[in-house]
Amino acid sequence: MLNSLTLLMALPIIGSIVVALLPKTKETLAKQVALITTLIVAGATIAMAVNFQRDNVDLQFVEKYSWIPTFGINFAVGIDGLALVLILMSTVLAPIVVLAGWNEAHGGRWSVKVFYILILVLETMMIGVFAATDVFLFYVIFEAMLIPVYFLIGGYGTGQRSAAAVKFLIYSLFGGLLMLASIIGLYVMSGAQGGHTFDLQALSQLEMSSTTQNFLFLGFFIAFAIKAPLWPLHTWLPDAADSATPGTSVLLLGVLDKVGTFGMIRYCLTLFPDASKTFTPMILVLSVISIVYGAFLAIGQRDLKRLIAFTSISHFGFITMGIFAMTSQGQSGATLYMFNHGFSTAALFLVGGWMISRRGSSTIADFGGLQRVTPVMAWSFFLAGMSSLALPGMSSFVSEFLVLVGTFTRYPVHAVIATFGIVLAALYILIPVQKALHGPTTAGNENLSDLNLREKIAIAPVIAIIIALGFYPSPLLKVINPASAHVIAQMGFTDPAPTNGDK
Amino acid sequence: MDAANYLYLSALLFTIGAVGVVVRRNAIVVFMCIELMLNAANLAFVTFSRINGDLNGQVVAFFTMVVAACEVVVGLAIIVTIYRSRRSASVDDASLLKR
Amino acid sequence: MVDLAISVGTTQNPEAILFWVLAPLTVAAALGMLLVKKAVHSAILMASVMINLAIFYIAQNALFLGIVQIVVYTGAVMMLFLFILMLVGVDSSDSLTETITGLRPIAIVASVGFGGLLISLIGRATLGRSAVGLSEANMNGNVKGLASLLFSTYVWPFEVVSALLITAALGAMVLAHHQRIQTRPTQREMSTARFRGESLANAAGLPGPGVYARHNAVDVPALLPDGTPAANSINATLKARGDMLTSGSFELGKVDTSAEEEK
Amino acid sequence: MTTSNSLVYLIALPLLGATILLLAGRRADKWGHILGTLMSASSFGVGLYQLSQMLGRSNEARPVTQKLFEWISVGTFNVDAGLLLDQLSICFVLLITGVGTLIHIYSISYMSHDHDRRRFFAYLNLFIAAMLLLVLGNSYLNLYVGWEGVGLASYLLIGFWNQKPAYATASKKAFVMNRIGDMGLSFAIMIAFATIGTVSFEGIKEHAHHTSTGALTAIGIMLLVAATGKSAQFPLQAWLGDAMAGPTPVSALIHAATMVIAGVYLITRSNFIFDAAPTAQLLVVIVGAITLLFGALIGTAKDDIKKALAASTMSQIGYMILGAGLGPVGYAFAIMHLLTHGFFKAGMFLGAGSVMHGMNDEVNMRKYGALRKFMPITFVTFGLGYLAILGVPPFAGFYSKDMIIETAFNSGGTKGIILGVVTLLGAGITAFYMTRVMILTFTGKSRWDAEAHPHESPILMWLPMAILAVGSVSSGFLLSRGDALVNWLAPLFEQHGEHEELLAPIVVSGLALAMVAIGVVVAFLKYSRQEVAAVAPENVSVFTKIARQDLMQDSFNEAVFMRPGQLLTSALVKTDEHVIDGAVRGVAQLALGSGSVLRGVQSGFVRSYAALILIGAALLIAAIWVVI
Repeated sequence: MLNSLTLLMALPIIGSIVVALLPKTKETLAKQVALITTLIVAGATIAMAVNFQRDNVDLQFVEKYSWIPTFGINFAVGIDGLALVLILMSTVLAPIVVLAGWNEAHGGRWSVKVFYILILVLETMMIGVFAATDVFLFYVIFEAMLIPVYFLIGGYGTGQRSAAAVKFLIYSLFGGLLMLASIIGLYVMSGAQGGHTFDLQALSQLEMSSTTQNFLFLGFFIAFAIKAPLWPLHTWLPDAADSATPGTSVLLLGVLDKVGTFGMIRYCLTLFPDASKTFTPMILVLSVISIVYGAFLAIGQRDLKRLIAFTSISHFGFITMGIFAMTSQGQSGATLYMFNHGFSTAALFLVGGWMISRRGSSTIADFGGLQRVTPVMAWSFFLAGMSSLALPGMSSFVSEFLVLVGTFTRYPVHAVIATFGIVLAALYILIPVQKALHGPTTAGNENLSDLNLREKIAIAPVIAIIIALGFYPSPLLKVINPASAHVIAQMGFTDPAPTNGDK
Repeated sequence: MDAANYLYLSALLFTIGAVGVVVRRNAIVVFMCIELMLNAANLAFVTFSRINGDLNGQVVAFFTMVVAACEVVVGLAIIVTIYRSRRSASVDDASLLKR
Repeated sequence: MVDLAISVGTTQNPEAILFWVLAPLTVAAALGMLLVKKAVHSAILMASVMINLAIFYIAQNALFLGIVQIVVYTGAVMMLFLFILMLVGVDSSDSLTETITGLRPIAIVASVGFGGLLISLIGRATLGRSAVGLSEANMNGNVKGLASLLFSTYVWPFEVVSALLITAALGAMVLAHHQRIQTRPTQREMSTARFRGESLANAAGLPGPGVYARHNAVDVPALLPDGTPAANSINATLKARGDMLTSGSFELGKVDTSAEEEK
Repeated sequence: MTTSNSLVYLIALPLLGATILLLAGRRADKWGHILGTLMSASSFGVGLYQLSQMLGRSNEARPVTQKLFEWISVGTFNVDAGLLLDQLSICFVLLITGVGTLIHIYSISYMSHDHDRRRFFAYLNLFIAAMLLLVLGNSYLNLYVGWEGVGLASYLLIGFWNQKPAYATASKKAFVMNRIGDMGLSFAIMIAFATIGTVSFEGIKEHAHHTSTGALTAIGIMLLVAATGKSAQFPLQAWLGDAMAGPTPVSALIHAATMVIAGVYLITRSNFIFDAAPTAQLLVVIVGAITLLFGALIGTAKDDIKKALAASTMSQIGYMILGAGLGPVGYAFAIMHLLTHGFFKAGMFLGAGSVMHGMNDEVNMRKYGALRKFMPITFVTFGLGYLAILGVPPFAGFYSKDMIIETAFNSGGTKGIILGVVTLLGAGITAFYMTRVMILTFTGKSRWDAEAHPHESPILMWLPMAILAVGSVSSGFLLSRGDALVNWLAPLFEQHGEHEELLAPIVVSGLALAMVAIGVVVAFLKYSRQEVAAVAPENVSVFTKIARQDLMQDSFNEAVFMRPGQLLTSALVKTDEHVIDGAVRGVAQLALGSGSVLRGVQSGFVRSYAALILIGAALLIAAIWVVI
């Protein structure tokens, strides 16, 4: 779409306006408009990705419009490999979510079209949050994203949806508040050093005392750690995922939470290299705890949605560990992990959601023997699970292994403990697989219907991407590598050389 | 003698007025205490004006007096109105702020 | 023109004497205002504080303000206070017992802290330069000096304040204006109401004050046939003000006969 | 080093078969098994072609490589999707595709009554592809893909009849225990990258000389952990017995002939690491020695024919691992035993399958007996395998196992004597339990259930058995003739000086045969001269009971790992709910609570507000007082 990020962001908004203008009764039309819009956006993003110069570490497709001149705030966007990959993931996931959750909006608090308006508005923000190069713009979108998600959970979810939505909102707002304080701090600092600005590039040149840096860093980091979510700031996630519709969960865990890890690279590392180094030991420990803890908690869950949510906490532990390992393998692995996690969690949540809506229960023990009744659905779930446990040949293996190898070269102990997570991963995936898919077909499951054509079309690309990238991740890695190498270089790190066992 | 003595006096009067506002229940007395506080402030203004050799302080004191007069007029009118409906001028009876 | 202010910075003896005489009086009057029971007394003490302040103003080369203080404050504002007191002043005796638990100790601690800190703050403050005095600013006379400021630099606030004053006056009138929502009951209606009432006890009218009592002052309740005081014989305003005498000495049967025996 | 473009077909053909069969679904039910078999057979064909090509080249030019594409490349971490076919892997390729194809053929008939036969063939093809990737990968990471791929295929095949909860559990157990081993492989790769900077076989081999022994030992130990998982070696052996839940062809192919020997492949492939890390090598030997006795002991007590064979597999792999741990002299013998074992054990498993086929899927040997007359072909093929595993000359096992025993004796010092004794003892126990299997199954009186109608299996089943039996008879002789295999593999391994011989080969053979004879005689006395109870007697010695319990391996795992793990999990779930989320909710409660406390301040009385203002002013002044 003419390679303009602004236009890309505008497309879903236009779609949402069209949906808003439709009469309330034309529900199917609203869904179709949403689907077509998201497909166009996905196509436009892919076109942009093709035009992206992958060896260029500078921001590309840069656009800058003055927004609030008094405070030096610009509407400034631009992407590097990291942002491109995440935008690509978001916009490809969006049509899949719309298609997969075709009937999700029924039974919500508001009409069907409101659901799709919220989804489309959210898509705009998903693009914007990754593309923003103005810290203030980023903050605004970062916080504004909460609003559609709040309504999506609170309005269309199940169970204790209001409570979960409020918990999610307040938790996130708390983090956002800390970040706002840091942003204002940065703004004030920039004023003292040659002109007030919110420009990311300019802010990264600021000179700060280590104390200042540490405090400002923490403001950003805590916000991102809540978003990511990192132990022990994770407890909003299971509740939110439990209450949200599967599609919302995909966007929540697949995309929104990535803002946290994305922010750690883009803001924490870039703006506060020294503070990042100071806090690295602590963050790595938290990451390792997240990995092991999330896995144990997943094993202990009886509810399918909560289980998936906890697996994500474990996976986010890997991502954070990769980011702060400060090696190119860790960094690239973490970025690739973000992309892969989006798809593997999407597959888990979507198939899990279909299972739950068919069975009318999300308790794992209520299922049984689905492999004989609904083979396609069972296989989809199984493959999604294999991707989640990072089976080689699945895309998540490449990223997980890169993270582990990258971490090992600098922090062997952390990597070793994290590797135990792969055994736990086998358990947390195979236990629900055994209970739900294997064994005799239990009462209540005999007449479940297998996936229909729409659902097959929705899940097929996800699984295809997972497997294809497992064997051939190079296209993505080639985009990611220059960006992560740039970050590592900016931080002043070089990959540890082989030691020949001298240590 | 130091001009600062006036400031001490002003502080003392201001404090006494503040205590009166809190402690007394009769709305009219409370008002008088507020007036006392304003007057204490005025004394400080006048003293500063003298210390600085600048009449601006006196101008402010003058405006304070005007505003205080306005305040007294409106305040007393309110007291009369309240009294008329509640037959009482005790500030404690007017705890409607709570409900 | 009375030239009480003598010099700059350190006031010389006459002003010191003035200060040390009047300042304790001022503080005493302020404290008295705080402590006395009757609102009227408070008002009188307040007026004396204000007059003292006026003298201080004048002593500090603020002649105009001193005069205005006397005219506007002591004259107008305090008269207004007294007027309202007379108008409303039924409740003017303010019992000094505290009704809100714990408020008084809190107020005292807070005010002692506030005052102490404020005074010590003033004590610690330094100007960084010596005091100037107003002799130069008052060269053309205090009133002229003030006027030139008021009508040049402060002309806009001055106008705004005047608008405020008018608004306040109008507001006071609006607030104090009592709009009758029923027609005033006629004597006939009142009489009918008295006889149609639930009880005929007061059909013949309320007893007047002092009837059968030992004293016929307006604040002495009438005595009922059994010798108990009739509270409803006293004007409601006096009653509300607490000016009703309840002393048993006026009751029947408890007459102090010592005087008669002397006769 | 030669490059080739055709290596990929080895893997691609079966992978294509698996993909087609899985995606086509029920539409492929009619022809799925044929396609699967064809794909496996054509892969075997490609393997033979590669062998013929290889034979035509000189030693140095024999290894063939093919770079498919750049797989992962980040910084200095560069891994290509590359294949390597050398003298070692060709052995495995031919074993996998050859035995694999035979088992495909066998399965056509064996699984003909299962209406999921197509899916079974899809899994088999998937396994063949993954196993070939395992042996063809040119780096540890490529190997890792195949390594976990065969784990997945094994999981799917063990749980093929997963409607039975026990089978589903068995498959999960196998996968999880394998993952523990896989973790070892991950560690090995990580250490290799951190210390040597590459993960390809070639690269590590090149740099192994100037890498510290400590690092190499660490890598070696981690590789050993991986091998113990995949090859069911002590202490990760517990899954193999349960894995017999899978259909018998699976047990023959995956859990006897191919997948479980991946550990031996890994250690042999990593010879350059183990040669430089004596400690790791010693551990390999110890693991092998423990397992060979462990498996043999379990084998003596099992009444389930498949579990008895599984225990035997465990024990035989113990021999191979031990052989591989003995260094350059042992590698070739380990591989030789691996190949011969592939023939005779697969043949015996297929024989067991044939027996089960004829006996209504009965697996309890106490309910067999006298089947010799009813299943002559099965009896003969099984019997040939039996003679091979016993090491009776000139059957295959004689050449391979005796070599390992001999090498063990000659490995020097006390170690040599201990190992030699252990291997000899193992040979004796093997003879005992295998004789027991033979006697219980084929001789004596019939102890069948009423509805059993034993009959010989159809040709599609006995033909593969017959071919494998030929292999059991001849493979040892062929491979050791003129040290054919040793010389074939020699270019891959660094040769060291000859050890002095402790015992002459003839002595070793004599001792081994003596042990075997003792074992056979004991078994004969115990089971042939006495009546065998159709129900396993309960009044047996403690040792038998423990052996029946797989030497308490499951109880141990349960007590040491599973229970504490479950306790930890439930404790963490509670912690999360009450402590961490409790803290979050506590903050919320605190906000609410402090709100309701502070609401009391809003009394509505003007004077209390005034008092608050006064307090505030006092605090403000105090603040100024402090600051100035």
